[in-house]
Amino acid sequence: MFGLQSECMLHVPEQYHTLSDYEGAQPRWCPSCGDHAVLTAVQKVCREKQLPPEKTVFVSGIGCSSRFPHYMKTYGFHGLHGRPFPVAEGIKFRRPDLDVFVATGDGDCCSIGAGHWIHAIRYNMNMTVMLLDNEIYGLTKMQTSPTSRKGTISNTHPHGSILPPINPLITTLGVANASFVAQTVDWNPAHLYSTLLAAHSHQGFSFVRILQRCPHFSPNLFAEEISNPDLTVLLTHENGIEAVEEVQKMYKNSVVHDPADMNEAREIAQREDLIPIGLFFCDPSKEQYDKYGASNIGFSPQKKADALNVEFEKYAV
Amino acid sequence: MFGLQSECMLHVPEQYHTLSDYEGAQPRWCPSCGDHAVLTAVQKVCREKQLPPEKTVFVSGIGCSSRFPHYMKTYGFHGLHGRPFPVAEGIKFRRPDLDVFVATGDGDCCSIGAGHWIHAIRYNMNMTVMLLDNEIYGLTKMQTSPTSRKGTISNTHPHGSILPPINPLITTLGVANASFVAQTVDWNPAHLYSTLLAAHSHQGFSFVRILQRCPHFSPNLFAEEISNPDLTVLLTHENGIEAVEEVQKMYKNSVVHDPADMNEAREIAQREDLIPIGLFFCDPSKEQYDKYGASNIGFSPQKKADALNVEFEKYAV
Amino acid sequence: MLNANLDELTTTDNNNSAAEISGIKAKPLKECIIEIVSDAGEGAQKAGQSFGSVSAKMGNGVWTVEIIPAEVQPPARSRAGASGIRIRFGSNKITNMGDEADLVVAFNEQVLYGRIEQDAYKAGTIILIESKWKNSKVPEIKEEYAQALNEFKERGFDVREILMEEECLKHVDNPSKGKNMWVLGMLCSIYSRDVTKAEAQIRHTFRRKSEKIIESNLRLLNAGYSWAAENIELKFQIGSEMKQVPRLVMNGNEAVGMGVMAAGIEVCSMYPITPATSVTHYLSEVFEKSGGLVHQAEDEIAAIGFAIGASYAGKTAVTITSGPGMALKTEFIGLASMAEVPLVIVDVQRGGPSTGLPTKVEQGDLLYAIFGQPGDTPTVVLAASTIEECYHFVILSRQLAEAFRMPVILLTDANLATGVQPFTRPEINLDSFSPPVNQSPWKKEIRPYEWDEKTGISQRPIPGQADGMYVLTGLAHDEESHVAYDSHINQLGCNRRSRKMAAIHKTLTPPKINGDESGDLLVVGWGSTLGAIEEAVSLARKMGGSVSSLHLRFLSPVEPGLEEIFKRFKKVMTVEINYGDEENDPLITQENRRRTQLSWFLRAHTLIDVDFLAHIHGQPMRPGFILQRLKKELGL
Amino acid sequence: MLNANLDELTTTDNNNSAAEISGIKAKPLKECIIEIVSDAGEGAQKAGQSFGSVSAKMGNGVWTVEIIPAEVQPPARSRAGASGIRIRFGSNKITNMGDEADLVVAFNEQVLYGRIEQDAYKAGTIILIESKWKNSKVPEIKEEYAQALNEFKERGFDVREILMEEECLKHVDNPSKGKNMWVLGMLCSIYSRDVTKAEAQIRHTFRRKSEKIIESNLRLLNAGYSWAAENIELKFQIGSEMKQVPRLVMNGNEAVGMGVMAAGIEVCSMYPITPATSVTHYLSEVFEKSGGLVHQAEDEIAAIGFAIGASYAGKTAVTITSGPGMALKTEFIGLASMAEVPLVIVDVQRGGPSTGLPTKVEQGDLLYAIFGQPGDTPTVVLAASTIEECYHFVILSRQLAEAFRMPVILLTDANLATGVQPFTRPEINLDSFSPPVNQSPWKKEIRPYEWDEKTGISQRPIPGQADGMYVLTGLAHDEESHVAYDSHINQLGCNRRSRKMAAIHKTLTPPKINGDESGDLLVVGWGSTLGAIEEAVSLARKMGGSVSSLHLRFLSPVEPGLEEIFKRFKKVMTVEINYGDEENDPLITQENRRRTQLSWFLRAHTLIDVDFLAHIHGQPMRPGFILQRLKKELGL
Ligand SMILES: Cc1ncc(C[n+]2csc(CCOP(=O)(O)OP(=O)(O)O)c2C)c(N)n1
Ligand SMILES: Cc1ncc(C[n+]2csc(CCOP(=O)(O)OP(=O)(O)O)c2C)c(N)n1
Ligand code: SF4
Ligand code: SF4
Ligand SMILES: [Mg+2]
Ligand SMILES: [Mg+2]
Repeated sequence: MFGLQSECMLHVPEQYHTLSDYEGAQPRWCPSCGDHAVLTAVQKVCREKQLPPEKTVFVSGIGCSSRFPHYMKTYGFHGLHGRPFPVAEGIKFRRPDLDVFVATGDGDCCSIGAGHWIHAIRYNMNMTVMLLDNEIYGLTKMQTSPTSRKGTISNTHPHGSILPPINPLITTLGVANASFVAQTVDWNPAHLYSTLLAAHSHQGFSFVRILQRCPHFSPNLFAEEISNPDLTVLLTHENGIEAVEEVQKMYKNSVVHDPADMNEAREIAQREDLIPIGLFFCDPSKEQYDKYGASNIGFSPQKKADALNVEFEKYAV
Repeated sequence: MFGLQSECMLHVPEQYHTLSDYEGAQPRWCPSCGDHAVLTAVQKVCREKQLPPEKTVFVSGIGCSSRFPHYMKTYGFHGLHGRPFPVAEGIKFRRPDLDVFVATGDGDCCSIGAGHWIHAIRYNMNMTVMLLDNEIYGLTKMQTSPTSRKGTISNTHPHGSILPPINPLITTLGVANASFVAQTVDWNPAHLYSTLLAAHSHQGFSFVRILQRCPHFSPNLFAEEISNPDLTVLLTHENGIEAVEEVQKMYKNSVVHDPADMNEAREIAQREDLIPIGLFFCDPSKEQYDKYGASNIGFSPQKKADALNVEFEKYAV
Repeated sequence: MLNANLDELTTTDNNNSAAEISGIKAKPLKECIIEIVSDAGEGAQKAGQSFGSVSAKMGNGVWTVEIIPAEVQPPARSRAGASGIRIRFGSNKITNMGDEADLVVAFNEQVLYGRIEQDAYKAGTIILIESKWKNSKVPEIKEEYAQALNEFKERGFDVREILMEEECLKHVDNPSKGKNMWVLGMLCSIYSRDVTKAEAQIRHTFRRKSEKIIESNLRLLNAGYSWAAENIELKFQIGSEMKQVPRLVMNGNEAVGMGVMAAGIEVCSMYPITPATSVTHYLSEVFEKSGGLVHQAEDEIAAIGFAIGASYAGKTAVTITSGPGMALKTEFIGLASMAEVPLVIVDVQRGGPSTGLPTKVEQGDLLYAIFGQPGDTPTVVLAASTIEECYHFVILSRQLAEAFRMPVILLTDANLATGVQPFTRPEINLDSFSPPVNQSPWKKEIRPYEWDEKTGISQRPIPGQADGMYVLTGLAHDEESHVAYDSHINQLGCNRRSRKMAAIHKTLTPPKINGDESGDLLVVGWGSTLGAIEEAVSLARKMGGSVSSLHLRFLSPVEPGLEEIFKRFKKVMTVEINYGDEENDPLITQENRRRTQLSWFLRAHTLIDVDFLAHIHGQPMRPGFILQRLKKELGL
Repeated sequence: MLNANLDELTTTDNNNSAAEISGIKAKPLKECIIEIVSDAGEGAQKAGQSFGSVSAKMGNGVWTVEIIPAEVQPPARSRAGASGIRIRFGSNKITNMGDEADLVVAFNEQVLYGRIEQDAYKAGTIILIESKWKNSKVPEIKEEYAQALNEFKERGFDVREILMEEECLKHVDNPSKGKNMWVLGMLCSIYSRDVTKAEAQIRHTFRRKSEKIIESNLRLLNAGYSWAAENIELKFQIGSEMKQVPRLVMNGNEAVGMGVMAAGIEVCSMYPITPATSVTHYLSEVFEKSGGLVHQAEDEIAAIGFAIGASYAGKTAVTITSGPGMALKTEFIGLASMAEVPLVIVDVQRGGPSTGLPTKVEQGDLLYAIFGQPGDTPTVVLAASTIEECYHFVILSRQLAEAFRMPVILLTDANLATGVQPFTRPEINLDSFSPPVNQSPWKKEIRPYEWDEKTGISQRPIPGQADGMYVLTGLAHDEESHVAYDSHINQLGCNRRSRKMAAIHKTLTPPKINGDESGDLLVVGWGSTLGAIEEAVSLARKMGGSVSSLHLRFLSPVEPGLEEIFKRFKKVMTVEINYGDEENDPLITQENRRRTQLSWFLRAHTLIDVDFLAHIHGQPMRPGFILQRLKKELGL
């Protein structure tokens, strides 16, 4: 144990960070994998916000998408399959000074990680969560995921999957204390960027489901939606995702949705005819568990010793 | 391995079952625990439906509420904390002839079991699920549960709990393929009974949240609601829980709610002013995973051998 | 740092001679075991704890242990419902709950049966029993009571009937609420306790209650005291022969909780599970004040993941659980070992396997702690043998976890968890409260796993340190923490992580031997059986037996010198609360005999034929049980 | 039961003499190791598998093993991207992948480097390399290629440049799609393979593709064949000396999958994890037809819980996983043992600890399987050593699980999972398909755990059986399955569950010794190292070494007679793909040396000083690696 400097009040040199300051190892995703676009957007958000790389932590589970931290030049935690949330919570709990991002996959988050996901929503700690939803298990080579559409042909369901998919948006909206729920797509860099920027700016658990292409295992999954922007509906509102002109031009279907309206958010999320993108719900007033975590940090050794002494007194004979 | 009789097509003697045919060990819950009322109601449902005790299985996790199977005279599986659902699913998967009930607690289901809960809803297997929600950990002596109201004083939060509670109804309603969601209370035996009867009659995953008193650890929890029936709102509908006169007389507040209306169901479930009881949502047309499980049972040994031989051929050199 | 109470303590009447109370000469005793048993909720434990504290304050050695009913919600007046407390106290240090009790106060006859089934009493044990039952209006009860009393007498117990409730009614309206304090008063009289200390204790216990309640309890205390002085001819005196130093008295779980604070830990992440939870109940009350917080996670997996996250981020963390909770932590313990995240894991062992015996003691997690991982996962495992060690070993665990950058599993058990014992008030070391890593700027050229070739030790950067950035991973990785599947890198990483164990081993010294350095029999133990083993060994030695014992605190790496020590004894035998096949069980041979965990471990370690004495009764080891076997082994 | 293919097999030209093809005399070989290496996705594995099948059909012994790139999505032309296949084949049975290859076909020079780093080749190894790179328009590539070729020659490889793609272009438009088949043709020529068998194999492999694709592949096959016949002076002939019996050829995971069907199992519950998942890919295709279903659960905990539920309900069940998945199953395995639910658990071991080396081989789950549980949890652990055993041991596991009403862990590993080997076509036994319990009426007086005093065995009722009703629990329980915390009941239950292990032990026979019954050195192995160990031992014996080996299939309970056998040898040593400290590592002493899992286990079991030879290279054990150590030990 050391005693030189403490309580994580570290000196951060002031300097302007360029994109390359956030670029870690060479990504090893398949060439046209949707994850690349997300990585680029995130790096831009970091630059835009000028996040100090050493104060930024990317946490993930296991999966193609969970390789994310390796490709950032920040701190990273590439942990266990399904468990990014508890780790991210522990990191954030007593370190209000850190910017925490979570990169997770549909298997990682919605299957093995489902319990932690539900509870992470409820804890509502300040972190930016990207669900890279390719509706398949990528890393383990094409098994059905909870978000795979019914009838999906996969290695575990060669005759077609049995059940309708979980809708991660509605599930998230169904958990008490949800505070930020958005959806975007990997193939629209502008919307992707604005959404992640908004998510990062939100104080609380910002959950962004990103529809992500896995050309390797489901080459045609979003082909129709990509070729026909009319299959997408853009949610707009003054409190929503910032309206970029090019995005608005692209998507002719749009609805004005107030992200304060939970009931409408759920109704829109339920739609199966079109892909809704934008901000579904946002309430910055929700209880934040990380505020509790930060409530008593930085006690001096003497203060701790005094508290212990008070306890000794109670048990002294 | 034996070969006498097989495929679980067992001879069930025809006889009329009385209540005592369903009564197992002497319950060891605290004298005025709400679990007693649930047990009684369930035993009545069994009698009403004349369930063959040997074809009925009660599955639970760990907790006061999970002691349930011991007090039934049927088959029972008192398993691991948080894991009643996977076990119940495994039991039901290839045994369409069995009637499966799950008794679980708010910790068992909504905390450690949350991931399985979400997926059990989605599997939508035909079983009757009773969430005995006392908003506290009973067996381990009064710790905060995910359904404990914010500010609850417990042994793990002696200064009051931090977060708003999970609402198990909304969470369940948020999971794709949910097919039956109801709420009732332990202190109204008539409504409790009708609700469980309806749940049991539904084909699919019938989820019933039962507000359950734990006088031992939270004596005043529902005191107000019990003394003042106006704090309860009764959901009525021709497709809802059967309207018993005494129940209708008791609860002056009632709303007609069509259990086919998911959006309204969520809105009602969200209410915090009153306790809504009745059927929130019901859709018997949802995909049932147990039907898949039962799709190829009962093959003769010869048929199995033939299939294996076909495989051998493919790999023969 | 000392307080008023301690001044009181140091002026304690240290005299050992028989005192004279109410005219009867008190018989001096070296030590004594008493019990109070009742239905759950009748306050027996509160009375016993107060009695223990008073005795501790009078300079006695004390060990109290709760009697927990087998059933969660047992019916009244049932054998399975026996609830209460045992207090063993004496003029010297007391290290275990002992064998049969000398005296028991029973609130009904059925709970006594429950304790008789546990062999809690012997012929001659004095039974002070509430006799209101003989006047019961329920004929069955009357009958049961009468029958039981006959049986007790036949068993040779010294039965004395007392109308306790009737006595209480003379002083309060509702005797069911305060009978326990009346009993406390009675016991104070019988054992010549300082009644002003008992009064102070009551004031302390009920400090959050109204003055009215305190008054009523004090009234009953004094009533019980006077009644006994006048109506019971039993009078004993237990003096103190111990050096009077400032002491604390608490149970093992409180000691762990205090250890967590003393270790400078900031995050305690848990999910409730018996018998570990009370550590966190305690911490939930007071941790905030020393700059820490308890996190109740959604399950045990999340609890350890959270702690690992906190530790990765430079915050000291502990996770606390018991058997089934340990099972769930398996995967994350592997990650902590692989990615070298310092972490303290406290396992308050209970009876297994599976959900098993949630409230009862066992030592069944030893091999799980050492080997319970897919792949090679170096992990430090230590075990506390006393309540005092519960405190100190948490501090040690943190130090090891950080110095060697790895998970440390600290094993305690249900016996330590609920046992209460005074121990020397520890010094507080301000150094313990330092943050885990030097947070001055990280040198760019140092890699995140810059393994020292000899010791495997490396320094770790934490988020916030510029130039220290790395991506932690549970995949095979090189010194840069880059994922690497090359043969030699995997070999290197495993090797470096393993070397840390050798480095720790080098810092350890051989265990001290209790008794002669060589002889006929060596008894080896670990954990909460220490007191019982040493007591049995010293009794056997007094009987002329050539027997010694040693007790292990470090199980992984195990303390050095064992083979050499074992060779000096004709036979080596462990004593464990664990399962092992008996030699003469049907079908059992030397070859297929499934051995207890420690004996099995020591066989591999020393290649010496280590035998064992074991049970899994869910009960602490008793000195008498051990002595019986020692006598057999030694031909005494 | 025999089919056309088999008739073909039995009429195979069994002659061993050198054949004459295209004028060059084919050199007869006893056996041979070849590799095809390429970037991922270039079809090397398909070509190699076809080559292996053709060789098996020609009556050869064959072992093929996939070369899996270290990276998931490696860039093209990179060392880490080496992907492909090794085929070892010979006139006798082949049991492992061998040492250095004799010949390799490489699609670029960088992947060859990747293999060189793995010591895949020796001086003299023939390298047939695609030489289009020397004409590359990218100067770096040209340069890299030239430089590599020089280096290869310096290393003594026999390098031959071939413009493979150019040759293919003569027959198809897009050579990148069919080059692998051209290579297959070339190899068929070099090794005198029956080209009509190769054609049949191509038709089979592409049976779901269009006739056009099949035609194009056949064209390339024949083109490669003719080209080689005319342009390469290498010609070898490998005859068959094996008894021609009907055989199946598959990898270990397919064998497990078929074993599941052959065992009459009805439910396979899983969560995807490498390298176990492909078992369930296979089953997902075909299980339905034999009356079973695969359930993909939400996680590994649910997967085992589901299987336990199914088994409780009288349906035979298996759950299949690998390291991290095993970690998650810990708690439920404890329940299955405690509540005596028959269950087969297949663990396809991969490199650990933690997420470790997901695609690579290790034997690191041994002690976890035996001891990885809080509390005493008797569990049967067996290990398959060959692909054939992967099949048969699933059946055996089911039988044991049911006869003894307990969980059985079957260990295989990544080497068996992806290795391909022909084995005797098994007999199908209709009895295997019986339901697990006699479902005639249950006798009321029989309790749900009516433990046989001697063997611990009891019969179990299943839901549906009137009068058999009971409530299963993981809490301590008596024979009625009633929760009971009494000391003697807990002792009794643990004892009865333990006795089943002694009962199983009694049914086992001592392992067969490969070599003399006594001597200087005994090598002990388990699992997939069998072939390599026996090959090395027989080589050492031919060199005059006094060495034998034995291989364990049952690890818990372990096979009888070991101590007695070990004593007949001067030294005993395990061979394992596991971590162990080297004797001469810094700080390491005999005392603190962390030993490999099997050697450690055997020390405790026999009290004999068992040494080890081990690595954790993520690679199968090679006979040459073992031989080297044997020579040292035996002074050869
Ligand atoms: C405990 C455990 N179980 C299973 C696995 C195997 N595994 C790795 S990634 C993965 C799923 C990946 O799917 P997803 O989360 O959707 O990520 P993607 O690869 O599609 O980005 C699985 C099952 C594991 N590593 N650990
Ligand atoms: C793996 C594991 N973790 C923790 C426990 C301890 N435990 C038993 S019951 C329980 C919670 C009980 O609360 P709830 O589910 O609400 O049931 P209740 O007792 O209130 O009916 C806990 C934490 C356990 N048995 N196993
Ligand atoms: S497999 Fe799919 S998800 Fe994974 S890297 Fe390739 S394209 Fe992306
Ligand atoms: S503690 Fe609460 S939930 Fe448990 S039995 Fe008693 S009243 Fe019921
Ligand atoms: Mg995915
Ligand atoms: Mg509860």
